[in-house]
Amino acid sequence: MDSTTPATAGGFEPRITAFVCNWCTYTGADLAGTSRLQMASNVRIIRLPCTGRIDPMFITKAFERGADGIIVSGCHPADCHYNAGNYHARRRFAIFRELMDFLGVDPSRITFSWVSASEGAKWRDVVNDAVTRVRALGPFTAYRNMVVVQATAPKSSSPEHAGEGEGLPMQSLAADGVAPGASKEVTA
Amino acid sequence: MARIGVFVCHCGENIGRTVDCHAVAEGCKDVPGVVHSVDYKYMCSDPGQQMVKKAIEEKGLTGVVVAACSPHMHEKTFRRAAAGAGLNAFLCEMANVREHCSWIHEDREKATVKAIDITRTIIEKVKHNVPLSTIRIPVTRRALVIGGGIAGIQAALDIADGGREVILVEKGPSIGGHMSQLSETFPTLDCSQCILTPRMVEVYQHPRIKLYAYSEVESVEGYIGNFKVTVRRKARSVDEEKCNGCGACTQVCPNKKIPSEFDCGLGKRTAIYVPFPQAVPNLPTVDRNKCLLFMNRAKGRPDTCKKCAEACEKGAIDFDQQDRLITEDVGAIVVATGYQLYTIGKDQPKDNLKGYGEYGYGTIPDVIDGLQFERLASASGPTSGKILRPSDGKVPKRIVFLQCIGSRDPQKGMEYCSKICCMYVAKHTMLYHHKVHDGVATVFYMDIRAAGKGYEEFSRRAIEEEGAQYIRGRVSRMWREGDVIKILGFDTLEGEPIEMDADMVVLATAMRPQPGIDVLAQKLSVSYDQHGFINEAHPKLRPVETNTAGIYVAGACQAPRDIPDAVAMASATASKVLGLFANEMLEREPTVARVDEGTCAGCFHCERVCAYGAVEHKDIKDRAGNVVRVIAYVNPGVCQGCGTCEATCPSKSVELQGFTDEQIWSEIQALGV
Amino acid sequence: MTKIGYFPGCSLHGLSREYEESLKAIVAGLDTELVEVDDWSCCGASSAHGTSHLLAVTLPARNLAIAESQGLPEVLAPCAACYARLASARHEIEGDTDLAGHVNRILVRDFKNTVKVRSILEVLKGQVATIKAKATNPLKDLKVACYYGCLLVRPVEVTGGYDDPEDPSSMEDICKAAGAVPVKWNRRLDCCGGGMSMSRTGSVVRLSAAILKDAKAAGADAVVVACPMCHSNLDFRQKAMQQRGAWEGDMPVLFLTQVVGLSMGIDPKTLGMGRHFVSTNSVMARTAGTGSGAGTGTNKATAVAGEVG
Amino acid sequence: MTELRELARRLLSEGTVNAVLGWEEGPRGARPAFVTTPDGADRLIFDHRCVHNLASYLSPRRPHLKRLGKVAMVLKPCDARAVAGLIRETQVPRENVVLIGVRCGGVVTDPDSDATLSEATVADRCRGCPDREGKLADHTVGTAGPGFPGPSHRAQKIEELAAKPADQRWAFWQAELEKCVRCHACRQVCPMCFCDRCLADKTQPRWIESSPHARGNMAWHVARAMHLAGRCVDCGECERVCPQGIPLGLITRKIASVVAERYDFRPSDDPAVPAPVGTYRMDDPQEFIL
Repeated sequence: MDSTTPATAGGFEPRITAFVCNWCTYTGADLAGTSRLQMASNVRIIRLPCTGRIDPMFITKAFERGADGIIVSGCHPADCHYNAGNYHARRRFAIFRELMDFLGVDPSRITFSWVSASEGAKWRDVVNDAVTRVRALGPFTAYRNMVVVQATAPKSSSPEHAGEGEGLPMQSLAADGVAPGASKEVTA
Repeated sequence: MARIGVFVCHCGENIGRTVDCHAVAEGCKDVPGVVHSVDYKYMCSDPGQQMVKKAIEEKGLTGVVVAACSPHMHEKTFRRAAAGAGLNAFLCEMANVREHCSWIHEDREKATVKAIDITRTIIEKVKHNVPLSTIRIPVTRRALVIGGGIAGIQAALDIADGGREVILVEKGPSIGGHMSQLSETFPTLDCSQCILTPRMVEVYQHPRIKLYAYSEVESVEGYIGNFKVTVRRKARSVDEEKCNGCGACTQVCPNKKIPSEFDCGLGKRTAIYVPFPQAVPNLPTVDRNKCLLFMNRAKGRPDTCKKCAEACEKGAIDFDQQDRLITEDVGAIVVATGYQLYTIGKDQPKDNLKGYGEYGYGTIPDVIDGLQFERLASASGPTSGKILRPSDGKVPKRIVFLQCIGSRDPQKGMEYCSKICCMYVAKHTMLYHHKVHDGVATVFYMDIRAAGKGYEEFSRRAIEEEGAQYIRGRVSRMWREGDVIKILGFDTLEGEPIEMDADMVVLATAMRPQPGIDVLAQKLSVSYDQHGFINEAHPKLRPVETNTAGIYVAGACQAPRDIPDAVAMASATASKVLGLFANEMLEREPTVARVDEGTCAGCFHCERVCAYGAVEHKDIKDRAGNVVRVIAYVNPGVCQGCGTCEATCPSKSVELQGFTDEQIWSEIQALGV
Repeated sequence: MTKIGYFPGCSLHGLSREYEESLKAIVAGLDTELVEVDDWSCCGASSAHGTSHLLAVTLPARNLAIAESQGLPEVLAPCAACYARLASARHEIEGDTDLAGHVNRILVRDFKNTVKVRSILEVLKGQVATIKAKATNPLKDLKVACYYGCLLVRPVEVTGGYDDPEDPSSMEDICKAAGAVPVKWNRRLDCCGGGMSMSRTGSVVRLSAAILKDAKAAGADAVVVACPMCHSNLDFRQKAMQQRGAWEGDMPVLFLTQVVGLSMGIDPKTLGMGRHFVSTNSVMARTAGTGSGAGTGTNKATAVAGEVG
Repeated sequence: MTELRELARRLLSEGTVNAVLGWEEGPRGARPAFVTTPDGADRLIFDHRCVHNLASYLSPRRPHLKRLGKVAMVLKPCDARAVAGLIRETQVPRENVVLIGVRCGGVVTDPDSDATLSEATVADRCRGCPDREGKLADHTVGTAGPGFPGPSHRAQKIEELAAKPADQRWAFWQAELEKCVRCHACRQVCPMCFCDRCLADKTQPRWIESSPHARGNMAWHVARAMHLAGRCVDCGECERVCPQGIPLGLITRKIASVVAERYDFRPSDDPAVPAPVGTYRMDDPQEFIL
């Protein structure tokens, strides 16, 4: 079993996609390579010119296509090669993170970090910590199997929201636990 | 239908050792669109590149994927090879299976699976690459050199001698940098002023060098070939045209007790001063924090002392002179801001730096640093070259030199070696021996690093012929008893603790970059490391370039450097700059954004997020000529290709060539379950 | 009235009883209540960490576990060696889950390592304002040389950096609050010979004599310590120094708590001033001042007894 | 009401505008009205049933505006924020439209004919409404009602939902998003959704799966929420028109509270105030970044 991260008993190995900026984190990852810093092999890097280029759609699509965790990393504030790309990214992802959390996605599945071109060791730690964290959370089948759910769940003709002004299924909120008519997840 | 060629490199054993390259090549054979998938020991070698060319010609490839090292290493090589075989360079991409895979994993099976994944993502991406042609933009053939030390001077002279105009900006009143403070230089012991001042005069008299001394870079906009730099010419309170450098003003100035920065506080200077006799430009400067007139003005009191103005026959003193902001267009920038010495005091500029409580945090008299010793030994120094104790002016009979103060000491914050201290301490022992024949020099060292040409012989000479006592070990504590400095150390060769008395202690403190380097780096959007040294593009292959095109680095602002290094790097940057200016137009990566005029709604979010102002408004007119819609237009010359506009555009109407949504989407798909 | 755990350690009930006596005397004035760790055992001192690391960690851990079960958030260990052992055990256990597990198995109790360890300097430094206020008998003309020794402010990872390990000032601040005049001298952090007291008395004599000489040269009337080991080497060994010609004069060596006690006007007998080997009469003469109950007469008898002991 | 009609008649008869956008009595309650003749102005009404956000008719994408030429528009203060957004994003030149602001006392949720304005029936967005008299208007008519105290029920529901563990929130939204049939009514009615070709319709590449299963719907509602960050004016139309009754207001209000907390920005009816996305401050909070 390679490098530092022991596999769990069940042998689940998370698939993590990393969206990184070309000037800082990608070069930092290169430095980690040249310094032969060993790290978990679960992460696949997608190179973008800047964190400013990273779009929330990339992350939802990656989850849809089977990623269990995401890393988004780029230049430290003020170090951006394009002056302000990371500032825009910081606002965009602060909002996106709260949205996903509100929708029920565990925020620790998505790791945000600043890694500069000279921080090879920090990149190794970001990778290893993210893999350990996501491995503990288990496979994110809940997201990629959403399409399957619709077929199995009973037609949700829940009466409670028909005709109610707010269109808000009050009962579904009040009920502790799973709202009626909601999906019975099929855990892998 | 795409016809992709995949070439997997063993990179000798760098990749081959942990990744089964043949399996990767086989693994990509079945990917739709791949018509050629091979592996080879050295893809970047000439035969390797020939393989790519042959495959392009024979199989009519429409895309090439080279699974090897980082694109930062050989993307240019393979793109040139592809172009050589008639395939558009931008249809060739690299899959990083070395730095991001083989080097960081040991489990061969996992590394191979990962390598196949990485290669497949790039294959999917290449399918959506479109041919691009390089953008040609005009180059302003004038260079800016920041920093007037030996590195800056050398770079400016070489560029100017190469026939191009140079603007040299120096923060201090005169150029010369730290080298002008030295007495002699190792390993030849020739006098620093004698080899430096001719170069300084050459800069001053060079027709193509515009010297802005006592000035700083205020802001930098633009990009390679088209930088717009604003320089703040700080007010000297002396009119440069009128002053003939007679120095009468400096004689009459009443405030003579100001510690001179040039003499590292050992000598004194007046409020209106010329830093050192050979200063270039030979212009006095009024220190507005110490001049009585300005101190009164600050308190709103009337002007009292105007002695310097009265003494000046040329009427050159101008107390109302203001800072001037000057904008210059340049095509390339050389950063040569040099170093400063680490101090052992209690409060440090950065919180990861610690002072030396063991040595009294710098409060013990007669404990000085290397530059101060240089000033004592220098003929133009405060003691006219005699080695005297700053506290009581006596000749020190016993001097103890301590190597590695701050350097190679992670607890204090600098884990690197400062490279020059072993040599200048050996030089100091020689200078001391020449001037105080019965003086005993003792050096506490860890190991002597004398790797330059003639360096080892120089340090052996200090030990064998000039009688320096070298003790391998560190000093654990130091304190003052009476007028003697007590040294408590350990001799690791004898295995014994040592307690000795010293009349003077010289600390070889670490080299750090100049304060404010991070602010300058941010203005230039150049990356720097945790100590503040500027990051070179590649430590071995591109040592004088930075990751920001058009910005080069020379001397001690990049890492601890001695004078030969600084001069060599300066000449290297000059050759890079002259190469850049060799042709009229500059070819630039065509990875710029382009707007889909059909779907752009004209909300101009893209304009708001663009850091370069590359987005313009464009009117769409109907046949009758009246404006139907106003949409965004990206000026390819100005766009730097960051892609923030594409991520912000709600309707995804703007596409960054090379990183379009389709390409990224296909990479994500390729990683799908 | 703030409560704080109290770990006396063997010295404070033995050779340096006066340290405990003076501590208990001043604590009331500082509205702090000492809650002794019941059934405390030896902290292991230098012998434990000389023999086995596990022993050196588990012995102090046992005391910390007892303090934890007594619900004490903090424990004061006045003796520098006890402080060092307890604090480094807490630091090591905190950083090493395997070690923590091993220690728990040995102690056969659930020890969560929540007790903070405080040195006498930390506690008194926190009370500097109260000490200043309670200094009814400020020791105006007592010049003191504050001696830290090697364990009170080091290593900085273990002490948490409550004072600068290379240039400490907490003891000087406390003495100033007590009205005394700390002198500037050099050997504040030098080694006094420590545990070599018995095995290599020659080294102790050489090292401690150098310390006393430096203090004398700086014009100190007394050396102030906060560690029984330092006290015994500097005070008890002065006779041996004189016999070996390494030191002529005699320099009273006081505990920091005694200095604070004197400034509070507590009578010297309660502070155990007479228990020292080097007579502290000269100190009493300087500090008699207007403080109530500062009779000098009683000191003579006890001093003699002290001499013999 | 009469003041509004007088003004409309005058504007139409003077020819300053070709049409007046307002409300009129419809067969099943208040409905949007396009008055193009001076005496048509008598059809205009304004009361608590005028819930629609007429700003969406101003978007150049809508054919109404092109055909009618210069229009005057009756707008509630909350609608004014939407018009300010359109002006800020260069969709509507300020000089092309005359704005008639009405002082508003709050509206109900649905414009049914028999709706009465009360504590129980008032639209949630009107609870604690800050400005019942808009500033962005050429003329202002009518008298403001007392309004209704906050806090909004949706804010409480958001608190409740946020307090639940992640998997329960996930289950709640699964149930909701699964009902979405991707009719995009929420997009068509929203004044801020004025793109020619929406991201959801972009096929190359298809970021948002078009089939109405929960996964595709999640991507759609994430994209919609992100596009509305700092731009949504809380006119509540998306939630009102949703045929499946999905509580879209919870998402937009959650995003709005995040933007307000982090960047101290609330949608304003002043076009000069820049929206938060697209601007930044050096010291934006970044506690979630390693």
